[in-house]
Amino acid sequence: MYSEKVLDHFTNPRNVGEVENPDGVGEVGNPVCGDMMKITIKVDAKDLRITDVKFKTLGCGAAIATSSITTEMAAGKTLEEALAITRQAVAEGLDGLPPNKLHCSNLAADGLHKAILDYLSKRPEVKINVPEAVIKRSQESEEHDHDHNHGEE
Amino acid sequence: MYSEKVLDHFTNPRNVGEVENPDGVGEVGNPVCGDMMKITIKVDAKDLRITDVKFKTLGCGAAIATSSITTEMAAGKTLEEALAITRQAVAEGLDGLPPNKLHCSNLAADGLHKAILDYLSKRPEVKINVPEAVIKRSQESEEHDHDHNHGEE
Amino acid sequence: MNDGKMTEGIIYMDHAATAPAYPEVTAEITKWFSGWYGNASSTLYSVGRKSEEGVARARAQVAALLKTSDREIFFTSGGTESDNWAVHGAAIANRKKGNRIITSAVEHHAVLECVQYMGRQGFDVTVLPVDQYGMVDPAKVREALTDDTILVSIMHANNEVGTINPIVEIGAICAERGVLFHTDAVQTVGKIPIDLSAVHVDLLSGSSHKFGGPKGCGFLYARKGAKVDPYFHGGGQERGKRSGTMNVPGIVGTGLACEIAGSHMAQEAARLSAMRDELQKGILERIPDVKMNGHPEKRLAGHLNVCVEGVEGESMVMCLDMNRVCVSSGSACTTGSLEPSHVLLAMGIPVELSHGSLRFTLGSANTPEQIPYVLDRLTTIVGKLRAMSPTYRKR
Amino acid sequence: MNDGKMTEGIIYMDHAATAPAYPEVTAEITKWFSGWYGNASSTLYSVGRKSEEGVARARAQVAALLKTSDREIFFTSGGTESDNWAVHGAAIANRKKGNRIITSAVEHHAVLECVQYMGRQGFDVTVLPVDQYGMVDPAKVREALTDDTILVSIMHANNEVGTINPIVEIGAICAERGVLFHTDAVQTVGKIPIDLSAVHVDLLSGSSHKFGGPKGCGFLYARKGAKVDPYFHGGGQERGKRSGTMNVPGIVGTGLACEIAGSHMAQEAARLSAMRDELQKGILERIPDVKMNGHPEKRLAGHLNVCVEGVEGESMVMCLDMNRVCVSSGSACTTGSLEPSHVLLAMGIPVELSHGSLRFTLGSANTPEQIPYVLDRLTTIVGKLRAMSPTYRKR
Ligand SMILES: Cc1ncc(COP(=O)(O)O)c(C=O)c1O
Ligand SMILES: Cc1ncc(COP(=O)(O)O)c(C=O)c1O
Repeated sequence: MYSEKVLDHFTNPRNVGEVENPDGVGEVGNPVCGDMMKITIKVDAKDLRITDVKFKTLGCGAAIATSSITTEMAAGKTLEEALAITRQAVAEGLDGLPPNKLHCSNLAADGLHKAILDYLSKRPEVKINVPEAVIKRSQESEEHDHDHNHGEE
Repeated sequence: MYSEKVLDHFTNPRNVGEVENPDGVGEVGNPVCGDMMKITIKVDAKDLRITDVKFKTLGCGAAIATSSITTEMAAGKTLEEALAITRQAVAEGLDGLPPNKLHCSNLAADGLHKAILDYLSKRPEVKINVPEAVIKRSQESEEHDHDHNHGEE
Repeated sequence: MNDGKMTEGIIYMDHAATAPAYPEVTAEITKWFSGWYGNASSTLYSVGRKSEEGVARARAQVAALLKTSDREIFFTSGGTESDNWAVHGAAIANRKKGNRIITSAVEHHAVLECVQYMGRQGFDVTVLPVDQYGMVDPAKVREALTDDTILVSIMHANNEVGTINPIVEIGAICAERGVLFHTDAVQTVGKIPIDLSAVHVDLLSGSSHKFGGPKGCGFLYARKGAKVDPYFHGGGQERGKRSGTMNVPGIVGTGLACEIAGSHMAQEAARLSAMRDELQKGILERIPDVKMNGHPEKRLAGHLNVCVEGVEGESMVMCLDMNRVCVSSGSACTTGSLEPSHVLLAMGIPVELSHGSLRFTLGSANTPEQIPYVLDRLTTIVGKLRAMSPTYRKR
Repeated sequence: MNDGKMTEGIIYMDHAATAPAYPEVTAEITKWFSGWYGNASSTLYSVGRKSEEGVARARAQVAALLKTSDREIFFTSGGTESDNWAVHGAAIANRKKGNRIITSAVEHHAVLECVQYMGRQGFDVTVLPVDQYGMVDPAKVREALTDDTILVSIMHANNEVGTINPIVEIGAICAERGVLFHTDAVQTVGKIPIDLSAVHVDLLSGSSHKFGGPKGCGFLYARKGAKVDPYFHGGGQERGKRSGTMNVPGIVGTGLACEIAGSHMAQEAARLSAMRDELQKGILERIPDVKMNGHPEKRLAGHLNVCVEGVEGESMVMCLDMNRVCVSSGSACTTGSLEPSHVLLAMGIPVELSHGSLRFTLGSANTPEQIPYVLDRLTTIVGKLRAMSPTYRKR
């Protein structure tokens, strides 16, 4: 059911762990739902670029693989570029996900975005363009703790 | 589904045909039901014994086999003895019949009994003991043309 | 490998009852019982993925034969389940829309009995008549369609006489009225072309053992969007539509049988109809007072159904069996039934005559050399039984 | 012959999902597809009689295993059909008598979903709770029985945790009240003794592929006199109770599997529980924060279900698969479901913990040498995944 790419990232996840003294932390998901993710980032304050990014994830194969590839995609990117990483981009980076696992690609991107928003909240002087969708989803996830779609296809 | 005995009588039916100048004729069944039987007998007027008996049958394997064994059982018997041939006796003589074919053993015995009743109706001076059941069934069969039980088990 | 050896010397002419699996199918199936035994739903581990792959390939093979998408094929345990699912599932799911089910008088019992069962649950049932060949007239379907009709179930070809119904026309009429159309194609899958991209059918039943696949497997085609309740509730297999651990060996065998049947369909039909025509000609020439049943042209290639006057069907079948020839009388589904064939009666054949019906259905086990022998035996047998019959008089 | 060769090197510990057929069963089945291919209902000719004989022998073998009469065994396409038949057939047939169906919270979906479907058709449903081990309390059945109850469906042993229910007591209570009792014995047939002459059960479901028989076959035991509608309507096979051309290969294989399973039941149970106990002991000793699920004693010999704190089940299953070990997490029926196991939740296990469930079900494919390897791999895997987990902290 999973692509080779998913299995590769699942077996050899990149960037596992926590960045020391992180500049931004994003936690999404909920153990009650079986998926939880914590993304920590280090940001170069000058060119607003992600210099280090790590994840810790409790979850299924897709959750781990999407976490891994998301950190890989984010590393070295500017914050604006990282905010533009979409769930589609994550899923495509893994050569697709099974329909009932698509929510996992949300989770990972959301975690990354939350870490960036966390960084921004501590540095109000930084003005960058945050997509509407990212703000909206981050608010929703605060309300609901998570925004999984439990329905199967 | 059929016993060896049934198959034997079906393959090599005894006493097929019609007795010439029969003393009694019994016709039972109905082509609409797929089963029809004509039994003809020759009776020794002195000792009231069946000296010849033949059948013609349109019907399934069981109908043919029961016709055959019934004539075999009747041959040489006195009329009273022949009237005592029951459906059970016919079925037992064939080592049993499938449940949904039991009606066929009625048919053959009924045909024989009808031929005997036919003989008796032409010779009112002959007084023998005719079982109630035989009379009753013969009346019924006149009414209904036949008394098949179409229900399967 | 087991091929025809076990039945050597036997002439089997009852392929519409069941047919031998293609030897290639048996060889393939055999691998999936003790070898690749995984549960096709257990895709998280190797053994399960192997089974899932087998099922996926089979689904594509079935879909290819029927010219449809594999997402519209749902595997079942056979024709009876497919028919029951279609009728029951469509009736219950559309109950709010209406209450009437239309079917024909010559359907297989798997449709007819199920429709009647739904009738006892409160649905209204219309049973359409057929013509003398056993064919349903599309105009009759149009007339019968009421506003509260929710399902029309008309078989593709009849199992007893082989007559092929005009399902293109019937499908178009149903589509016009927005009524679900189910067709029981158990006798036609793998035998005549079915192009689901061209004919409007919502539900179609197939049964693998009728076309060289294994017993115990079949499928229901359900057009995307067709509103039908599941029939088996449970683990949610087949995308929630048909629960139950998938019969991987049966499914794999079904797929392969579709592929094989599809690869030689036209040739096989030509081969069978040549033999069948010879048998038909021979019987009509050599045995007097025989009536041929079914449509003269719009009929399955292997089907020959006749009524032999003055003889009862079972006794002919038994005599043929003693000569190592296997055929059936009327519908072979239930043995020993005294009921005359509902199909022949619906075609207007008198009851007396219907009792003398004999069905030859040719298929993969037959060769042209068998025909003269069968003709010969049958002629002798009919002669013998007629001599024993109190009703038959040569004219 | 295909035996384990195809899965060489693989350690399969998911026998409750499906089990390999006994090699003898595969060898036997193989004869009945292209070889003895007759329709078991076509008893008027040789090829059909051969099939009928095979079916009759199989029926006797199943009946012997369950200590009942062969006239009470009806072959189906598997456990799901048997469960659906029992629930639907009993509900519809007894509708005039009452409207309530009682079941338990830990039933397989084949019962639970079907009962809920009947609920949507207007029946009243009572779902009984279970204790911490997943067991149904007979006293709760007694309390729940209302005058309008027509069916009680309580499984014999649970597929996820292996807990065995007190069906003798439950059966007696139902008998007292004259209410039909169905038990889903899919996990117990061939594994623990079932004596239908001693326990009061009206309906019992079995599925062949769970005990060394083929996929795509199963049976329903229906006690003589139990009022149940047929589920498949059609040709009237199985004495009118279950229509559809009989799956002769599957049925023959089912009979043989019953015989083989019955012949070594006690030894096999002892062999499996020894391995299982070692696995259990090893896990609890070597991996901290693990909870064992299911009844400590009243449990199937091959079942071991654990919850591993701080790890999600699927990721463990996938890691084990990469080490060529096949197990499942929760119920293996539907893959990729995000729903936590309804069984574990009903047992009172917190949702978070339930996500980390792992089920090992040992069977014919296992040998004692496999246990240390599996323990070793699992310990490493849990360590690695916990290191990756944002929630797990070693205490
Ligand atoms: C036309 C038709 N429909 C349905 C069926 C039922 O299929 P099965 O017996 O494989 O369940 C049959 C054959 O028995 C058939 O010929
Ligand atoms: C307890 C139980 N009941 C019913 C079933 C359904 O059986 P099948 O999948 O063979 O239809 C299963 C297995 O899937 C089961 O474990």
